[in-house]
Amino acid sequence: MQSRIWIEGAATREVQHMSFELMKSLRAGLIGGVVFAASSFAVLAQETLKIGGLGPLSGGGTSWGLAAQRGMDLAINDLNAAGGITAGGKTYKLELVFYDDLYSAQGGKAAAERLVHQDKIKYIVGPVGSPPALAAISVTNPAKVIALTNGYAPGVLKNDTPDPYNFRLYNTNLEFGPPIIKWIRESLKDIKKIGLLAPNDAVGQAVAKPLAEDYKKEGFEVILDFFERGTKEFTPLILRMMAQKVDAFEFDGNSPGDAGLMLKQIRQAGFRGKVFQVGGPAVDEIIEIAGPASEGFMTYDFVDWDMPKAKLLREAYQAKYGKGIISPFMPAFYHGVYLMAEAIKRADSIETDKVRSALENIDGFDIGIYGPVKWIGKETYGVNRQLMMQYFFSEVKGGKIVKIKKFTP
Amino acid sequence: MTTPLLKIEQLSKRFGGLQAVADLSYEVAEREILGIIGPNGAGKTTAVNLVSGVIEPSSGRVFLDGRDVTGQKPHVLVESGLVRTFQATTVFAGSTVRENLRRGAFRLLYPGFLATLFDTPKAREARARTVAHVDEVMHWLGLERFADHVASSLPYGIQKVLGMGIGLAARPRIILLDEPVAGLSAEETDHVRDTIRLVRERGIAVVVIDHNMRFITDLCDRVLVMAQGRELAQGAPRDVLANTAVIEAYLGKRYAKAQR
Amino acid sequence: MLEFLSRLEILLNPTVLGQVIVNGISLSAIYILVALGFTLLFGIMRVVNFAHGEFAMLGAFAFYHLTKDLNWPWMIALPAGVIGVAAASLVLEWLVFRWFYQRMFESMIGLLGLNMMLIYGGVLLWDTHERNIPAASQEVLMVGDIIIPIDRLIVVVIALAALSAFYLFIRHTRAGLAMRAAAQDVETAETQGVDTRYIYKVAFFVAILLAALAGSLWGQIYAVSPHLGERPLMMAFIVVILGGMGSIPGAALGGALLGFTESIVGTAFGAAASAFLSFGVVIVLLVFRPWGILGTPEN
Amino acid sequence: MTQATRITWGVLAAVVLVVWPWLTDDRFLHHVGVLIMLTAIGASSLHLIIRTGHVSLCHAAFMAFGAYGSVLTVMSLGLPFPIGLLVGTGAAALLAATIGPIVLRLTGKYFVLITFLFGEVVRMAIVENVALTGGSNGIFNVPPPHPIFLDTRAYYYLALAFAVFAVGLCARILGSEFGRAMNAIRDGERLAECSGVPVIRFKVIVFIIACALAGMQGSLMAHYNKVLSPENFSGIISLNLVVMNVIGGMSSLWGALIGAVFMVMLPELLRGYVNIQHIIFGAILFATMAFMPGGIIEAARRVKALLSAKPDASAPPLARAGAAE
Repeated sequence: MQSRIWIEGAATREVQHMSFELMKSLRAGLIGGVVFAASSFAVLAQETLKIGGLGPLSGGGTSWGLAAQRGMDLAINDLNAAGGITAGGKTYKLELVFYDDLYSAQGGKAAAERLVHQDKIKYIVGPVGSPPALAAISVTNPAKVIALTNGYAPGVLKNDTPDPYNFRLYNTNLEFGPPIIKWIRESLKDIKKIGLLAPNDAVGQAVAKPLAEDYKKEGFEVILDFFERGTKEFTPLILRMMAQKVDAFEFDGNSPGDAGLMLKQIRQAGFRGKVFQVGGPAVDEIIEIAGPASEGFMTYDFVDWDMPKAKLLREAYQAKYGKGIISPFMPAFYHGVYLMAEAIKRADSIETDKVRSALENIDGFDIGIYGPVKWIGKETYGVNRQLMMQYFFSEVKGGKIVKIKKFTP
Repeated sequence: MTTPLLKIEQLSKRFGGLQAVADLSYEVAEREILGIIGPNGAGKTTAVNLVSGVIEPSSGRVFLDGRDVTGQKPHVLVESGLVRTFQATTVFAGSTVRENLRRGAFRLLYPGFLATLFDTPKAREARARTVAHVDEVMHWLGLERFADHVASSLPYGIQKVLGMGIGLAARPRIILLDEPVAGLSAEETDHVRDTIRLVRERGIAVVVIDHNMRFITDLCDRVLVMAQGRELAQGAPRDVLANTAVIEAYLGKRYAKAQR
Repeated sequence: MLEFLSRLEILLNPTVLGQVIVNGISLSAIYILVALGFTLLFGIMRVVNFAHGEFAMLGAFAFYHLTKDLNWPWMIALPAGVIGVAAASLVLEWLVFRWFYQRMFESMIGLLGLNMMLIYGGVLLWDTHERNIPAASQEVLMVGDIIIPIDRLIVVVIALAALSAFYLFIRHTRAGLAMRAAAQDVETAETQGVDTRYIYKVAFFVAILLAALAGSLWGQIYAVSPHLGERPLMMAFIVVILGGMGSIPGAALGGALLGFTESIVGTAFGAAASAFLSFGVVIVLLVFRPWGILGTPEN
Repeated sequence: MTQATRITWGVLAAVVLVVWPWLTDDRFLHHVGVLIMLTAIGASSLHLIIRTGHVSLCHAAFMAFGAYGSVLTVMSLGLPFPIGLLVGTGAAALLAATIGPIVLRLTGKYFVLITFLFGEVVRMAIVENVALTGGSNGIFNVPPPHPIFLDTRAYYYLALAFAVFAVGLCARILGSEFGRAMNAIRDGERLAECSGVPVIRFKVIVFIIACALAGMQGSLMAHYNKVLSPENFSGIISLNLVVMNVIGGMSSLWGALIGAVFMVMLPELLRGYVNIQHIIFGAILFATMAFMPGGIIEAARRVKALLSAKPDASAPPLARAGAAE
């Protein structure tokens, strides 16, 4: 049973910060009562440009939403520290307004309605998942609001909207799947049969079937099994696959926590073959859960923490939010804010029509996290609104993630 | 001889291994008061439940006015003129006396779902009739002065009378009373007894269950004595009281011997 | 039908069968632990504890912090954490639970509120990502072709030990006897001189103890997060209904049934089938025998 | 209240409901208005079931039947929205007629449980049936009932009309002799049956009507959101509807309506307190059930009783102070 009980919910970042501070102090000392602190309002000399953010802040997807919110928050701090952004002769300080999308269509719509129509926000990064993304763009597009969404469902880009204002923030498995699978076929030659385990939630269902098709196209035999989300005991499913003599397991579409558990249980069940995931890049969390069982695990990955800006970002994150695991949504949403800011600067205007065309022509933009990025997607979705950046196939060696193959767009 | 109003034939009920009621047979004529008496656990309440359709008998037959009504649901039996009261939950505790009786008069009141939804003339007419009928029942049972009192606030004895009133509001031909005087004072018991006599005067037959010997013998035309689910004796109160088996069941074997 | 039989064939493989059984036992043991406390609270206080899973969560976090931050060996950390959580929870008994004794409906909704408070309090305190309690042992035991992770084996042994201790407690101690009397009929127990307020506290302590232990073991073999309690709660609820609400042997039987169903059906037919089947069976059972397999009907 | 003041209040309420969207151009407020109207349909229809003494935890499953029935009729068969709405409502009613006679024999916690499980089974069936329902990702690009309803203000009036119909129907049923029988069933099922009320049949009728209204709400919600996915019909949504009734007060239809307004507005009022918001909400649930199980309605009644119990001004000040305690 999920414990979300809202028809809709909302958040602003101040309180998230506050609660985070609270968390730290609680962790440090005795558990006291809940302390309410009024957030102080800075006196603003410049004009303010609000940037909207959407992601789940309650329920099972909370860690994704928090990562998105923190990434955006760090980006806005960095941009403001650098003097804000200048467009049309005015300098704007950025301000984040982040709402909970509940990871559902209804929540996504409600949150988007509020951002667009009450807060009059023109630039949104998010939502994180397909159902809220699909609902949110039905609000943002008619209002000519630019939205950089996530959400793997092709419909986020491929739909009947005549004049869309939404883009997708990073690669989906339609982009990175085929090249990596081709590489697997060429490099890991003794793998013939692959067992694919995915949850029957929105992510799993959107990801697993196309992925299975991609594997089949490369000549692999695939066994696909969906499980009810919330399952923690995967051993029966693993045994079933092992009895069918799979050579490798594939985890894409699972939350990192579940993937870590599966990895642990696969090794405990005595499976010695390869385990990998073409997608779902949160390797740190998988290693945390699976422990020593994660050795040799291979994964898709799109953040190169060795890049100069990425290193700084990681330090800034740890200084502010502690040394916990960093979800890849954090740099992705950080990057999204920068993308939006760059487009506004280049358009030299805050009119969304102009910003949209500037954004469309942003190919080659590089802030030092991903290397240069570009828009693709004409063949797949009919529009060039799918961001494409470098990505990797990595392997866990000695508890560390080691890149074994780099793919550049 | 006319057909009896209520006729029970060889009624039996088993709960798992327990024989709650076995081969029970009796008849009730129009305007008759039949008492069913027996020690605790004799199966008296089960006997009422079986007849009123609250539980289904394992075997045996129930005839109402010559018609086989075995196993019919309580609300169907109400349509045929058989109502009952309960030992514990006799009234709708949170409602007024008037409301209690109006609920009891459901059979007269309810004109069908659509009719009540649209408040058709038929529905209005039914309502007017019920209001009059409820007033009449209150008058008859002496409940008028409590009309707007909440049932749970009334003295226990009045609640028992109200419980009967709920049954009588449905205009029955026979009413089954399950321990109507349990827990009442002697004075209240007499009041209930008089009320039951009033009911009979209205032409309604009564089956009354109790273990209060004095109350039953005072009131009833005939008495049926039960023990361990079976009939022990049946007949006029005086004859039954003289029956050795009954004395044994009630007062113990030793007492019966001493009397002999 | 052929498809059906061919799927069952998997179970004939001795390696698979052995593992299915080991899994069935460990799943059953955890379900029983959670369900026992749940059914105890219901049986004695008529409280439907929808916050039960969160005590498992608290137990898991206590175990996590003691092993990971304080580096206590798990053999000390486990009992210390579990008893600590159960003792600390007596505050909640005083603040929250006592208002709901003998008020079934109110307890359902009110404790759902407590459930939310605990989960989101946990999110504030611990963030949402999942954590891992280091395995007690990485080794596996080979019995013929059957592979048994030692980690799992330890969990099974602890769970069985706790269940036996619980059995002895309920059968052979004065408090246990009083609890059984109270579970049958509170009013009668009271007239017989049972101090119900005391019994409620003991029952609450024991129930939370079992939940916290189940949570710790759950966290040990799976993972720890503020949302940990949701699944155990649902399972406990189903187990208890299956076995009969308030019935202790019923909880044991229900837990074993559900654990083995999940293991066997999950292996032969996949997870979705296993979920549909357990729900379907419980629905059918509710229709025909709402008081559960070993419960008694209420009037 | 006299007949005249009652009518005055009614007219005033009607005017406010119709006019307020024109007092603001904030589309978000209009959106909240739509949500309140649609939620009121669900809450008041569930209230009907609760009034027969059954707390159903699968109301969202019937909303799902309404939503998918309607959307599939419109999108796959190409039929107009009114037919979709009818099909959706009918599908929900049919489902209720099928399971009602079975589940309504159970009472109390058993009913709560079986409906919870049933709701889960429906949700799982939607998730598994990817070909028909789009699985977890659901169906998107759902067309509005008519292009003019792309405007939120227009949709508000559509939702208002249906809400008035649904709430009016519920109020009418509760106020009729049928409602009297429902109260009798709730207060004493066996006694009601022995007074001639066909208990099961009446419960099934109530269940069918309530679930059909839930289906109607589901259909309207889907065509408003333009996206539908199983998340919108999970047990949490059903639970929300129960909570609305509980917080508002289960003794009267007003409770359901107040609860609906409260539950839609509360997150807005607490905006910004994301996780703390859930904690506060949990605390409200706990406090309501522990100390005020009659909900807001009962609280209001008590306050009113307290006010009317105020002694008249001629009483000595000390006595007045005492009475206010």
